[in-house]
Amino acid sequence: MSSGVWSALVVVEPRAGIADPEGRAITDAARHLSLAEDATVVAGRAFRLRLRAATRDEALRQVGALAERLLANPVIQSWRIVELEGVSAPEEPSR
Amino acid sequence: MSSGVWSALVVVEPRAGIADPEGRAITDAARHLSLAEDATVVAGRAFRLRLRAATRDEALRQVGALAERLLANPVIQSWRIVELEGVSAPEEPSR
Amino acid sequence: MSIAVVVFPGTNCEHDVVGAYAELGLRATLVHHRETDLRWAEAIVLPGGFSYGDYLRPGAIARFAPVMRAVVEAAERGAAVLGICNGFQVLCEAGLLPGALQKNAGLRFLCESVDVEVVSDGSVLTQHMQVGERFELPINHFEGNYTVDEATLRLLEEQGRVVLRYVENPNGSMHAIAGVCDPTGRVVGLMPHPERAGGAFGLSEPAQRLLLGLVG
Amino acid sequence: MSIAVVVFPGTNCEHDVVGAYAELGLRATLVHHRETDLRWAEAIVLPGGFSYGDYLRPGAIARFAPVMRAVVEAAERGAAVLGICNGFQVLCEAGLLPGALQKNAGLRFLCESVDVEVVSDGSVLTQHMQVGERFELPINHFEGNYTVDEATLRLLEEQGRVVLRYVENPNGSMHAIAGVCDPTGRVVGLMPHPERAGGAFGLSEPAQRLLLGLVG
Repeated sequence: MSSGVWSALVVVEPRAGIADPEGRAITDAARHLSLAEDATVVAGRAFRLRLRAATRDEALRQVGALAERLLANPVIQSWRIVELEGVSAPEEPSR
Repeated sequence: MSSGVWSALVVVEPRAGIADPEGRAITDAARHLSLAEDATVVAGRAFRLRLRAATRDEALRQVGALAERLLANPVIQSWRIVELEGVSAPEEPSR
Repeated sequence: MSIAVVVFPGTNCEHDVVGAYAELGLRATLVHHRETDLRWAEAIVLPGGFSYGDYLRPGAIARFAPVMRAVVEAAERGAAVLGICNGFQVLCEAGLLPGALQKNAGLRFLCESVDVEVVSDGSVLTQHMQVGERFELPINHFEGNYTVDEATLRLLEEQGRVVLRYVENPNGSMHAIAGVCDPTGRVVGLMPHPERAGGAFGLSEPAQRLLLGLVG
Repeated sequence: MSIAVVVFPGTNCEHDVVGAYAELGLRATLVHHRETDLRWAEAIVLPGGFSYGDYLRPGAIARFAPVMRAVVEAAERGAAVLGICNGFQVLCEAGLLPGALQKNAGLRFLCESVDVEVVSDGSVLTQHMQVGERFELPINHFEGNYTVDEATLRLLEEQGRVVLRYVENPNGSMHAIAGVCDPTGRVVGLMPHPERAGGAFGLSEPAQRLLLGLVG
């Protein structure tokens, strides 16, 4: 099956209502810095995925499955796909 | 000064050439799952910022300063602004 | 009685568990995370530590280790399963127990002795305990803040599946929960470390009863 | 000799440092992270722990604590400054030392004793040591993998600013670096814990010389 290479950016954030002590600590530090007016920070994770898939839909399905089962814990976190793009060079040898 | 509220998403990733043991561990786990074809994962951080700024340029400047001085360690990490949007309701009372 | 103690890369409390059972006259066997057969085990302990360096989330990667399929099978046939600290996190990530262990409220890695109270004697772990009984157990964690959706929390309380509660909440856990069990009472997760309770003169008496509960 | 030991929220080795200096007949004073005046201090220690719960990156938030401005001023006027473990991470984040401490290569939180070798006697810490001397020090960290750009690495080696090296690299640090200093040799970062070296009979002799180096 001919399939292209896709690059996706998945962002995982604490669900609304779930405490975010790390974000609060970063917010406090940001205020000490006086670099931004009243900035608040929510701390999450970002994952850059590269994978093979025949179509954009198939790539979306694979990224979604990984996000749901591995990258995020749905009890406390939500996830979304921020970027998904086809990467050229489907013929490149696998490393 | 009248200023609007801005929401930004900053992604911090390990610099090219810097070891990413967490990404490698997640990549291994993803392969065990057989959910994605040959997926590789790079692990980074995502930060959702809300701040006040009069203009888009000023918001960009504030977000960039926070990213450079606090959110990322330039020795081992790079950062970029993935999203920046004006949030409505500049009149909302600050919490 | 055959007791298996599962060792993931980064697990570091396995010898404490083996030692504690040895003190109780029982032999526990270390089992590698690549092991796929646990049919011989009547009780399984997932000990504390930093499995897989706590990458991603504590327990998130360990739950995909080959041995976890055997742990799930063992739980299905009624073996007793106890996850301690990082092992509790693994059981939650694996879906054998509900909820998640978040970072502690406040800024501290907690390493101290705390008072806990027995809430239910309906689990294998607490079957020899009295409801309301209080005693000390050590805690040693950064992610021990038990979090679950409101509906499940209500269910846990109604079904008597909250096993132990902190007397003074050290980490922000909902309802000060220190341990929960599955609907059968045979799969238990516990944030404190009974295998480390006591001192130079051996395991404390309540910790002995807890650990003996697992084996009947 | 006035020694200040800085305590951030989450610092947990401050009493080991105070105790170690007490054993050497010296009094060290705990200083709160909100303190702004360190003009009285001739030597300052940033001890290990999990400052601010290691949120963001270890040391990343601690460096914005009010006391850090006083530490920078003290370094500028020539006070001796030693960061141990998490304190080393803080000094790097604050820009007083080059580089960064990444997660250990491999999957483990490291908690063991390792052999180190003195590479330079040009720092306050190692001024009483012999170059090439080897001895044991305990390590206890998850982020101890010293990383720096190639140009700076070359500079550190050429200027004799690598103070200690691991004999066997436990964590993936570039050039097996266990400790570095600034160009003056008066600001030193060290991943191992000299204040915990030794046993029931007290600090080991090399650890004593290291800690005494800081005070002249």
